[in-house]
Amino acid sequence: MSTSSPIKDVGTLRAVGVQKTFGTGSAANTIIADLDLELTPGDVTCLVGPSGVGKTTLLRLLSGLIQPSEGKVFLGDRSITGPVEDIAVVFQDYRGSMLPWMRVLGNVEFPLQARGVGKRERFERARRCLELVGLQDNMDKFPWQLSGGMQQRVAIARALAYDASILLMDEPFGSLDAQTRFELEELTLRLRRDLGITIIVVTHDIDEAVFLGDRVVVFGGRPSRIVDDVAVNLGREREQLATKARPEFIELRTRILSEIKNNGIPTSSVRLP
Amino acid sequence: MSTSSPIKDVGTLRAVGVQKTFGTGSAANTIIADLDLELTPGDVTCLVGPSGVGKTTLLRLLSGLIQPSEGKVFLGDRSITGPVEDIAVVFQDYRGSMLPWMRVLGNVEFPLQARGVGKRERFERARRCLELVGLQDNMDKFPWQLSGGMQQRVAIARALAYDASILLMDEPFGSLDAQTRFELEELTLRLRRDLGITIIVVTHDIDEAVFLGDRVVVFGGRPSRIVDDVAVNLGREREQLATKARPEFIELRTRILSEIKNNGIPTSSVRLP
Amino acid sequence: MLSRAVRTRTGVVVARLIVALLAIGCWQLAVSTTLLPANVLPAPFSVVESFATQIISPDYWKAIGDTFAGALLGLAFGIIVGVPVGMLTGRRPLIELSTRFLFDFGRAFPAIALIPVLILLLGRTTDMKAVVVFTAVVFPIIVQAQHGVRSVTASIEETVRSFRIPPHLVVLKVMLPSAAPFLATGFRLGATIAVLVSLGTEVLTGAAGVGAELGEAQQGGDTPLAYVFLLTACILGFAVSAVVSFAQDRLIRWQTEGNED
Amino acid sequence: MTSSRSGAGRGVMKSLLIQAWLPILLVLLWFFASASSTSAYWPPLERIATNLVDGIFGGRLWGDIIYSFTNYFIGLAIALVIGLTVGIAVGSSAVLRNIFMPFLDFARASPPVVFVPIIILALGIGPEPKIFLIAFGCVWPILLNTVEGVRAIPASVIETARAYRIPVHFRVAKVILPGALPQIVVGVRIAITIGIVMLIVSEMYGSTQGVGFFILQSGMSFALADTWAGTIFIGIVGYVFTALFAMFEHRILRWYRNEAVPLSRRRTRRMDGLMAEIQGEAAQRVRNSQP
Amino acid sequence: LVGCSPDTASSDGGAGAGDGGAEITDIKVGRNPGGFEATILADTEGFFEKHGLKAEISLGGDPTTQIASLVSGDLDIAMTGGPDIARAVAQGIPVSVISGAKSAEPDFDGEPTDGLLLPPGSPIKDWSDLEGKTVGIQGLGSLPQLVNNIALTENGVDPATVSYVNLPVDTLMEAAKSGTVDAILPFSVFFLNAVDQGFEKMGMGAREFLPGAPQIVWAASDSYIAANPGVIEAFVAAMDEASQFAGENPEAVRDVYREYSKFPEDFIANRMVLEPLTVVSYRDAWTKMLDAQFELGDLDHEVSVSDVLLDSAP
Ligand SMILES: Nc1ncnc2c1ncn2[C@@H]1O[C@H](COP(=O)(O)OP(=O)(O)OP(=O)(O)O)[C@@H](O)[C@H]1O
Ligand SMILES: Nc1ncnc2c1ncn2[C@@H]1O[C@H](COP(=O)(O)OP(=O)(O)OP(=O)(O)O)[C@@H](O)[C@H]1O
Ligand SMILES: [Mg+2]
Ligand SMILES: [Mg+2]
Repeated sequence: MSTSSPIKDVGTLRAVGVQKTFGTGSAANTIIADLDLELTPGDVTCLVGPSGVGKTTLLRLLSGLIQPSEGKVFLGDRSITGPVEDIAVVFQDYRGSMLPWMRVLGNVEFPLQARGVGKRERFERARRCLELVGLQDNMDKFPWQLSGGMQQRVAIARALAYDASILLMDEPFGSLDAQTRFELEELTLRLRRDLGITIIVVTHDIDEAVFLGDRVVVFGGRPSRIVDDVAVNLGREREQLATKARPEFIELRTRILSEIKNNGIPTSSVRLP
Repeated sequence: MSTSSPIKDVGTLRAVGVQKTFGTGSAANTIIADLDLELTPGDVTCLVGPSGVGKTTLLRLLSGLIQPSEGKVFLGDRSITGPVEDIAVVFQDYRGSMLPWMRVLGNVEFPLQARGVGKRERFERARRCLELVGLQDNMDKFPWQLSGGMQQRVAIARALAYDASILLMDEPFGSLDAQTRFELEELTLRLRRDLGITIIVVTHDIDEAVFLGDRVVVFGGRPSRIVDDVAVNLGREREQLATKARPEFIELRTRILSEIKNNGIPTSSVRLP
Repeated sequence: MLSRAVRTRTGVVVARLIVALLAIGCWQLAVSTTLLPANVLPAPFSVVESFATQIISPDYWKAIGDTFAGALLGLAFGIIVGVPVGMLTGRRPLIELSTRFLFDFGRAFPAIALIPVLILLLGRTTDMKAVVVFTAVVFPIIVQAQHGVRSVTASIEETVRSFRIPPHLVVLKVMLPSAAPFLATGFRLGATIAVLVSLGTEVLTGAAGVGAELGEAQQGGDTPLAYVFLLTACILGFAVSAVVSFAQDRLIRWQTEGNED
Repeated sequence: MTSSRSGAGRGVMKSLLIQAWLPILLVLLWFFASASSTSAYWPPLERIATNLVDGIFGGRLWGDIIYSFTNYFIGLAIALVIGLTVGIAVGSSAVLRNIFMPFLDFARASPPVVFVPIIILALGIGPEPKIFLIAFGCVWPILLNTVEGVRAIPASVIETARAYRIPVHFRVAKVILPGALPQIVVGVRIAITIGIVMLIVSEMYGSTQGVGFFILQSGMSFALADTWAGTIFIGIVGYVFTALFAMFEHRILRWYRNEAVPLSRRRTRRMDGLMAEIQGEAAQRVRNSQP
Repeated sequence: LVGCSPDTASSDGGAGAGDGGAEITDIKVGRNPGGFEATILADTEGFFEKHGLKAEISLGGDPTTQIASLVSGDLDIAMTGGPDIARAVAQGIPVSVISGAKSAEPDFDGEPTDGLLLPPGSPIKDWSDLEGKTVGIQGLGSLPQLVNNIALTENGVDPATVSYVNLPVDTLMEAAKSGTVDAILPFSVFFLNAVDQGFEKMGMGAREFLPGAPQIVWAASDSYIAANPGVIEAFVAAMDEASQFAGENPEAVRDVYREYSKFPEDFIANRMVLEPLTVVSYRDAWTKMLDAQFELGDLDHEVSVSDVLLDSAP
């Protein structure tokens, strides 16, 4: 990709020969088999694939939250055996990942506090990140007082505040309306451009994947593997309307859409109850 | 709308002069003010609006889960003061609404069991509904063993199995990939067409709203009110590609999109942390 | 809105009064019908009378002070020791397994049966009471703390790990709040157990305090006075437990998310 | 988790060793420290052990044990029923909680020893007053934990049950009870041992038999080796009961630990027996607590 | 392991006793809830002071805790019961009786205040009717129980056929009335109350079956006795004088009870039986008691009077 901007390079995040199996014995269920993936620093990589294919599992593997059954995950030449400081995660289960006993501000500040950032600075940073997601007026509410989309944005703000070099986001905009979503997509692109952060976004929205990604990785199969790995040559500067109207965009979109074959819900053939 | 198909008519669901305020005294926060809404039986009504505007709150009011601070909700001429049998709900917080101590099958069967449906029949019905959402192979897993999208589909299956005349769905397809989403959109249309169920869908996807809805209600403002109420004249029979290509579709889509103005996240003006 | 809140609050007070009056009514009824003889259950009024004479006596307050001293000292140590030990053993399976026998054994070990031995060790002092109280309250608190720290949900656990929150903050900001409902229950149980055990020890050993007074009143056949001390004990236990409840409601405000009926 | 048989066997051994080293060490320390003791209050451990073994295997104590523990289990069962019923009612209704919680706290604070006269007059000197006292002692931890457990059920779960109009008995059985179970078991765990202590207290008056009576009687006779033997026996029983309950708890709270056993394997699993449970739990905890 | 005597301020002052000694020795004395009038009077009337003692008198617990307090050094001298201390000595607890405090005086002709009572209308007419019956008592293994067993034996009833249940004092009477127990063995205020309520006496209690029985005794730990022979001597002398003073001044005794007990005023003024107190021990009664204890299995080996009672005790 173009590299005119700064890149926060902490090494390349790589999965090498990774396999993940849940359960043992007869209950064993291999979700991911023999996966190799290398994430170019400074790029936005989008991960798409049918529901239940193992995207979240892959993200948890990459972040060191779970260990592969076989193979290894590397960051640079360190083998990752647990969460590392350079990676921030936005969880798909954003609700569950809120600490219900802390207010919004507390939730965003918490990882900073853990890192020893001073009181003033962490407040400043948390406030700025909440502003970025449009929640500056809700800092002293409790999570359960927020709507779903607001909670999701708190989770994004928390990850932003953590100031990591690599950002793993699991369906981060799923509960947001079109407008807010656009804003946050722009924000994502700004993060890459201005801060040189390496970003991975799991998304179901193919438009979003192509719009955001420097590269779109299509996941599929059972156990899952990389079905396609599409480079998105739309340049670094993108714009909601113009970019999405470009023929390359439409072409990529169609290509990826045709590749996401889930296990086929034979909905139309099942009698309604 | 066209009325060639059967309609399960249990009366019209109406909100009359509804206002909802959370908190008291200085912490009072009026979310919805002076709302009147009447849902045509047998129609699919889509509810769109920016994040945090009060869509979920409205759904909870309509289902009788919470009571309006002022005004009333009626089903036919009954005033609703608590959940009624004719309404099934798919919650936005689908994860939290799973009973973690029950397997998938148990979760779907549970409302039926509570209703006194016999063992065989409720198993049959639950199985069929799980099949409709493509989860027939995951019936004896626990909720936490499922991916986000799978859990969301369990929540849909549970609502379907409940066999209600009115279905309230809060962002029901938010965590699903495009393909699965299409299938379930089709399913929704089938439910309306074949069973005559009245359906309300909260969604952030304007395409989806226009594609599914006989009518799209646009929510906005603070406290929120109905900004627009759009009749969708695309007929009852719709098709993913053909319908979405029709000029009326594009027109409606653009109109609604321009109406959803959230409170404006000034993302681009905020300095990155 | 406001008026409704007031109405419900006064409603609650009225309902409580009614329940209290009903209870006292049943008591009076049991006495009037001589269902229970007066030297076993005195009339409420005679107890109140006796209460009035006691409440102005400094000895009464000293007895309360003595009982409290033993109870609170034991409870304080029980909390100081029980919470960290419970949290540690709740999270560290090796330590938990190693100490399991000791704790389960200790919990069932009836210290009260070995009071002579304890007297031998510590004399009939406040310390002895505190030790007996400690052995009675520390294990429930440990068990509550153990289960409390295990109540952190998987999602939060994962969040905390991914943000590499250091242990001291995890303990303070995650485990303690998450365990709070469990801990608060432990403290409330502990608070009343503490007063009961302190009192029971006094009854059994004659160590100064409400229990000794109560034993003496019973020996002397002054049943109303015995009931005064009995009620005093109830009030003491209730007071300690109410303080804990109050603190619980104050500190665990987020719990108001709770299921409003 | 280990998959092979021998692996599991090794795990069990390891778990037992971990559980045993500290008690063994303490027993040895006690044994040697007390070996030459001449104090009647601190009899040598050897003598205590002899008395204990004689009492149990000599059959001397069997009648007492059966009497006491019959009372104990009946009392515990009553406490369970009352604690759960009242706890669920009070826990799920803010109104009931507001009105009755102070009274429950007050009743909880009343010293049962002082009520003994009334209890004896009302219930006589048979097993009934003992059962009453045991139930009275056990009910509070169960009740309080049930109340708090019910209150801690996520609002989203309760809302779901309401939306689907789950009738009350179903809601209690399938939503509230399982939801509050993680905290209820804590209450039961505490009640199990409080009950044992109450068993002793209950036999202070109006008794002619029972383990508690034996312990008190021996204390009064200054036969402190017997007193020690009795209390140690009680302690061991407390451990055994708690361990048995832990197995049960482990089973019913599987969902809570996010640990699933496939339906088909449930039955065979039962036959792996006690050791496997202990080992499984240990392994699970190790796994859960990975830093 | 034994003999740990924390803060025994007096352990060094043993020699300083005796009449009018310049040195005052502090002693910690544990009393019972009843029968303590001489102890208080010894303090208030200056008998302790006269013998060089300064007593800190506190109310103790049951005999078992009293004895433990002696061993621990928590108390220097304490009241306890005859049978209790005999059991303690038999089990090797290093305590001894230094003096009597109250015995079942054979010559006293006032109303007895202990013994077996039958509820009004009881079908029990004779000792032999007691076979298989349940008797409510106040403290297992206490003197009344022993006396009653002696009575049963003397009347040809096997004591093993009678079961004794420990009951809280204030329920004894009601328990008998309601039939929960068939007879009761109260003493002091509860005995007299029951008599006033129409309960029937059977026998005359200790006075009849174990005349001179040591109802309350003074005990101390062997180590204290060995270290403070003078204190013991002074204490016994002071108590002797105080007991005589009590016998001669019934109003002073009543005042003591008014101040130091929780007995109702009416009882103290009109009903209380002022039994004579004496430091003298009846050694033949002791012998009979110890023999009976051994025969009834209360002691697991034979104990002689000199094992329990100091030879120097009056
Ligand atoms: N802890 C677990 N135990 C057993 N199976 C699991 C566990 N976690 C996930 N799975 C299984 O792994 C598969 C992949 O799950 P994952 O959450 O990675 O899917 P996903 O691609 O993120 O799907 P979605 O888009 O729906 O979120 C699913 O079939 C799920 O059932
Ligand atoms: N229990 C509550 N207490 C206080 N405020 C609440 C509560 N529930 C919701 N709110 C507030 O009400 C507003 C609307 O919330 P609601 O969940 O209805 O939004 P929504 O339209 O569903 O948004 P989203 O699309 O993000 O889910 C929010 O601003 C939220 O902060
Ligand atoms: Mg996922
Ligand atoms: Mg919502």
